[in-house]
Amino acid sequence: MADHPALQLHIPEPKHRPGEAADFSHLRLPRAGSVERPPITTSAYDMRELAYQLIRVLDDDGRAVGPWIPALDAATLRRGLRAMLLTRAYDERMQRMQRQGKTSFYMKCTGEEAVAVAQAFAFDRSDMFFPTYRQQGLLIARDWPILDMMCQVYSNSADRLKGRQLPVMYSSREAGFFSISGNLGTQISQAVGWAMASAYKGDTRIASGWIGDGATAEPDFHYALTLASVYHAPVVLNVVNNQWAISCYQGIAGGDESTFASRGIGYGIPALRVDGNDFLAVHAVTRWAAERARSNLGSTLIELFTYRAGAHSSSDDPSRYRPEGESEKWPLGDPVTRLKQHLIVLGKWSEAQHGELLAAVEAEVREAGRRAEELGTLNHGPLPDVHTMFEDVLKEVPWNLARQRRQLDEERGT
Amino acid sequence: MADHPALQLHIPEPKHRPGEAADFSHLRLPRAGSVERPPITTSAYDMRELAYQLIRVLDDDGRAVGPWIPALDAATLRRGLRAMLLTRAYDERMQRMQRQGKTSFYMKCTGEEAVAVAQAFAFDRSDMFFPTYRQQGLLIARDWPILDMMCQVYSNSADRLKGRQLPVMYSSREAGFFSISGNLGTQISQAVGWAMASAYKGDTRIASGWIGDGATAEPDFHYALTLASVYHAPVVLNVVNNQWAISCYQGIAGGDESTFASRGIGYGIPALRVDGNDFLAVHAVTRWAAERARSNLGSTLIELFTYRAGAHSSSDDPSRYRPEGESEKWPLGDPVTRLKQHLIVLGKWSEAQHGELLAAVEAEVREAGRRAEELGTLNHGPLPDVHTMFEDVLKEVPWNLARQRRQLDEERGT
Amino acid sequence: MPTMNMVQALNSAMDVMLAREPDVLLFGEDVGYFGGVFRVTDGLQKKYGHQRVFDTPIAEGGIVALAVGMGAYGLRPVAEIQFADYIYPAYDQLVSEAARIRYRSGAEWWCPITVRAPCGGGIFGGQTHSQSPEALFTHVCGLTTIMPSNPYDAKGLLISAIEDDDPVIFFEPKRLYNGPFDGHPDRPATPWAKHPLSEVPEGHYRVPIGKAAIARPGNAVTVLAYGTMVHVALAAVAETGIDAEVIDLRTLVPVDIEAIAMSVNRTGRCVIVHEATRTSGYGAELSAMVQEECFYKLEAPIERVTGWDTPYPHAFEWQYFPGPGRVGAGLRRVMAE
Amino acid sequence: MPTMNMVQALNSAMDVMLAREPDVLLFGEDVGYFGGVFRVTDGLQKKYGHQRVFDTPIAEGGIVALAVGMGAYGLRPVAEIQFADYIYPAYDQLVSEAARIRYRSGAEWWCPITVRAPCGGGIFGGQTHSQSPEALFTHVCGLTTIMPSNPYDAKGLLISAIEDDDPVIFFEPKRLYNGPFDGHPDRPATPWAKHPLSEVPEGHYRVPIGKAAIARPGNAVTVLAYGTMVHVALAAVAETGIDAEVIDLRTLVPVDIEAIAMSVNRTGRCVIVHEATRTSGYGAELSAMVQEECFYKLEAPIERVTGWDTPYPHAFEWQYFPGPGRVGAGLRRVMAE
Ligand SMILES: Cc1ncc(C[n+]2csc(CCOP(=O)(O)OP(=O)(O)O)c2C)c(N)n1
Ligand SMILES: Cc1ncc(C[n+]2csc(CCOP(=O)(O)OP(=O)(O)O)c2C)c(N)n1
Ligand SMILES: [Mg+2]
Ligand SMILES: [Mg+2]
Repeated sequence: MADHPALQLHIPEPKHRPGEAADFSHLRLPRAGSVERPPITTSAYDMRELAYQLIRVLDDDGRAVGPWIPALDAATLRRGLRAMLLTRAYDERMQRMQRQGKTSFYMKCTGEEAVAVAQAFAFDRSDMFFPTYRQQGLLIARDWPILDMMCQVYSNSADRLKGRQLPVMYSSREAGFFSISGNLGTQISQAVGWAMASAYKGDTRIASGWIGDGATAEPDFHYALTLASVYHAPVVLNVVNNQWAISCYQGIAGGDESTFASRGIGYGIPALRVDGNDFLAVHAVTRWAAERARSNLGSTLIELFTYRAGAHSSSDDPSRYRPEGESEKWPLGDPVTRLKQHLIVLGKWSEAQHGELLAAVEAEVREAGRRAEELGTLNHGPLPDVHTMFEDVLKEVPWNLARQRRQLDEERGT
Repeated sequence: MADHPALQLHIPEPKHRPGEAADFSHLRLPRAGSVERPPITTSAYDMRELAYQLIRVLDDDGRAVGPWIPALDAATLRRGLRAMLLTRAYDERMQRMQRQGKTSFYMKCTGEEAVAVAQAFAFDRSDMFFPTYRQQGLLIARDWPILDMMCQVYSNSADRLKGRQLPVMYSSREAGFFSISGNLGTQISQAVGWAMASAYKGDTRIASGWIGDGATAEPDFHYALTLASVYHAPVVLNVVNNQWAISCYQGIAGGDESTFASRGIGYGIPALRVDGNDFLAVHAVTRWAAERARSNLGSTLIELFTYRAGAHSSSDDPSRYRPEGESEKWPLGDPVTRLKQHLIVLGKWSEAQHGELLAAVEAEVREAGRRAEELGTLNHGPLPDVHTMFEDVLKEVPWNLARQRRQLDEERGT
Repeated sequence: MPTMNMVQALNSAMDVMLAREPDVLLFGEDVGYFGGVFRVTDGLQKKYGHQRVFDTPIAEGGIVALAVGMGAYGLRPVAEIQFADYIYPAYDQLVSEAARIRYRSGAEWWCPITVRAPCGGGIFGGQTHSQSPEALFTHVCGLTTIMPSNPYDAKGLLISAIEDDDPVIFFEPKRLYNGPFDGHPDRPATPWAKHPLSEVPEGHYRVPIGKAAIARPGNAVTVLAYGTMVHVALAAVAETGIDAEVIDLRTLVPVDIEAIAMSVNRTGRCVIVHEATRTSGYGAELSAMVQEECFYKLEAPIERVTGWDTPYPHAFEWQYFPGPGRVGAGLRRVMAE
Repeated sequence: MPTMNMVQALNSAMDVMLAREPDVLLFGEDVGYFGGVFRVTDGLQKKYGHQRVFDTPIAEGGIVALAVGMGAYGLRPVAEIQFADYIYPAYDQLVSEAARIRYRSGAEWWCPITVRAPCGGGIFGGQTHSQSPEALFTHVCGLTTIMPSNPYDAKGLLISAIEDDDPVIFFEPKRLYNGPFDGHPDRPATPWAKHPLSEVPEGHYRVPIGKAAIARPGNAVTVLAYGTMVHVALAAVAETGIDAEVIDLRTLVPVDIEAIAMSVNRTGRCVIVHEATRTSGYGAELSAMVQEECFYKLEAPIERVTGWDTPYPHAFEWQYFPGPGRVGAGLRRVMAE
């Protein structure tokens, strides 16, 4: 129509690019303690405004304030601090080992440790997790041996996954940690299926699934919300919004248009948005959602607002796409520092204790690392027996794989 | 945990099943004229309550009331009435012909005529439609010859689609009506792509896509909302909530938990919910959304609240899954009757004129039907030349298809 | 023994498994109250309750994702995809998840799910209600792919599939639901009742996965077929009078290579028949395997008689469908060499 | 003529097409500002603006849906799927939509889109960064499937693909991006600069779709290969000293049947090589076609040397990858018959 202006294509762009100064002043960050805490029986509709808030418990001075303060004693908080520190130390070492060529690939969760650790603490030990590759903290919080995790990263002779998976794609049935998929998103809808199975069996165990901000655009996020809504599945669905998806800022996934938490509203799923670097807030919010699920009240969507402080993976170089120093400017701070500060304010912790703890976890990582390397590294072995390659495709080895296994040996003879 | 009750699996069920009396008294239906009409520049966030309302213009007496009254003159309304009547008469005949074995399959849109017809009227003739199989009214409202549509339904010698598509899977480039897919949902995300292309080219044409309540669970609905949101695509996205998806009531798609319009909220897309049997309201709401798109303000999600008065398709028997007489109890009436009534109230129409119009459209359908049958029916032909079967897989016929075409002839010789 | 058509036999398989095994659930689009658009789950919700047999949103990917999650919990879900043509949205969950979970988790988890899908043409369903996408699954290691051709096998194989601890794609040739279609649409339909394999035990039994059946013994040429094409091949054999051995593969992967090789090594000739498009269809794999296994015994080129490399065109159902005429022509060509 | 590696050649193809044709757009995950995780679109957003080269949400199905819609409008979009392993969420839009639109609309609409995806192993990517899913596309009529093996072809074929009026699936063997990998991971990598086919014109040229190339003429046996395996086959030929003719298929569908048949009819022997899993891989179709076309000239069974029927196991990259040792063994077996 002649009387209308030409249409224009809008392509979202992050506020700042390399060469520019990082700046987060556009973020709307409610004061700690300012967001209400509705009863878990509240309907999604009635609590829909919470999807636009940001639940925070720790204030700038490290004090816990407001209605979301979780009932966590100092010992538990110290366990949380330890798990976060261990996660970080583990990440540091494995990243270094990857650089040294001992394995092919690594992914850290630096800056996001509170997400996995505080959430793990909010569930029962028998609840089931469907994580992404950036929730190694779930395993560590459940005291899963980092030695076992290292063996997976090295694809070595003690790798329970028999060298089949890319590093960090852990699996632990014992720890209630589902086999991580390299295909983004697929776990979040599976979590709903697991939760429905639990409900069908009259079990009391609930499930939880994680997905990144970027991956919310995948179908499985939509499936998870739809199915969890329709069947009132006892599942906690988590979007870890760490601002980046490899090189794409969260606006490319729609984050400039509305919060990821608000996605839940239209499916009739209660949604909470939480400061992901606030251990107490993350715990409280997750606990709220877990209680809701366990009380047959259905699913909750949680957006964990955090920041990917490191590179996407060992193959990535964020200086190519985000301003230098963006990480330091993240206004919600570092989850470890903030919990440490809180414990100190509580009078339950000191710099000296912290130094000791740090030394202890580093020693633990070093020691586990030494033992893991004895069990093998990708570059120098020993690896699992190569014949295991033909196993577990199906429960029984079918004729074609039996033949191929023989052929491998024959041809290696040539 | 021992102190928690056993979980229970919730399976949604419709309020009433065959053998029970139909009853819609649970529906919350705002009075006609009671819902505000925000300016098209309103943000999705600010107008989010509209996703839970129901925009209605025609009151029970057939009067147009409230802020959503569209600027339509009586002549246009009469054209709308005619298109709806023609759609209905066309449906009746083709369904009958299907029963007589002249084709394999048919799908009516009875009760939903206002959706397609009033919406078509709200767009420019050059705007592009990505419909489902239940928007034949779009073609009819654009004065596309029903003879051509019949030839498609008969897969006959004059079928421009060369007998390749299931009946009702129309396509008309000239009418701006995209080739209908048998795979649910796929068109709605394509509509966003088309709209982005138009924006990229600085065109003024916008796109619109349709999807059923049931099909909103498919990934393409999520893609459409995500992509339309991210790129501010000039597209109007329509969910036709006709309460049923074959045998599944809308609760199976999540409709018991929140409105389909409200799905837009979390993507930052303005959402409107409209009485789909109210020609004026449908037109007004669609026009609002079209204006928004055309003014570079991005996408709108519209839920058209209506009722599938007939069977899902000629293969379906709704008496197996929904109460008898449910259709008559639909509280929002019949779109044809309501528009007719409105025109009469306006003094621009009479029962006598209506009778004449009905007779005229029926004659038109009869005459087109006669001519279409001369051009062929599926059971008796003539059909298109069988060799066309090997064309249009690719632009040029590749060697394998050239061979197969030859083989067909050779083997028909045997 | 009762006589069942294919719909009844499949229904009976699920009935038996629902009764025996509390961890079996059925779900899919319209499978609950309505009993499925082909009535295959008819009556089962009423009998077992809507927690065990229920409707799902229209989201094939979500349906399979649910099944995968339930399988991880320990259930044995049976999911229906309303038409095989609509399985593509579930492709990622099937290929990247169901098929891989045992392997990638070092057998810590597995995926004991069955995905049923009506396939094939013959009912004027046009290009989106007629497809035979089996080759898209036979290429995916970790998936077992089955297509029965008669009520007895359908029930026994479906029970085996449900009891299997790995994911099974179970294709049901919809044209066979109500009768053993021989590819002559112009002739009166025969009901299953007249076919010996419509005698189906009421209770539990298995037909083993991975074992073919000799549908007709013969010496002149081996015909490899599955699903509807078994009946078409038998008709073509009868009409040409060629003494063909017709093998009903039943399971496509893992295929019964021994049965195939034994037969072709004996007959020296092979015709492969399927309804799916030719290029990269499962017939290609069969042809490759046969020539690998039987090269020195082959007296004529292996023939493939398949659907054309086009979508299934609505109006030309019977020109597209590889009927007895085309199979017969293939047989004659192979015998003429 | 400048020397380009595969990344540069592909980049140049898009650069040329963006410059010539305002209706060409590029998009995909990380392709915009960042220039792609393999740097294939590096610099193009800067040069052509972010309306023409942009990032998308992580939704492969949505990416292809956008392309289909844009194609219907009249643009020529080029979409990147970050890894071929992640193409499955887009499978429905590719199979049910892109591949069908011309046919089902009676050629009223068509789908001039190109979908690029890095494929194959050799970079320790594990099972979700190493797949070769080409056979899942070669079975789908309406799709053209391409896999180049060198910079010259990569550029010329990508230009042909973008200019083609039908949907093209364009697989880029990622192991070849930076050098012509011969399958010996232990030897020092050679850069493309030393390879004659790294001489790539800067401007516009086409390599025709549907035409194979003779990578090495020979008389004893025909090797059919594509992508990385062309180089591996050449290495195996050199190492075994067998006078093989190595055909680089370049286009898988529509395949250059004449070139294949002519060669095999002359050599009487055929080895087919691909990295994808064996069962129902594209090698099956090649094998079936070869025996159909060349039956009476075949002196030995056609051999397939392929990836095993397992996911690509991270630790056993080189035991999985069909390297020169395995190809050589295949060649020797075929020559021994
Ligand atoms: C289906 C699929 N598409 C693409 C990829 C490649 N990929 C791996 S991680 C990633 C970014 C994910 O971002 P986000 O979801 O925000 O998670 P984060 O890495 O920030 O934790 C992409 C695109 C993939 N693994 N799977
Ligand atoms: C991908 C896909 N899945 C399933 C079907 C089968 N099917 C056809 S129509 C239909 C119901 C659709 O309901 P809805 O979206 O509400 O549209 P309506 O028929 O009510 O207009 C189903 C399940 C299909 N065509 N495509
Ligand atoms: Mg992220
Ligand atoms: Mg509906």
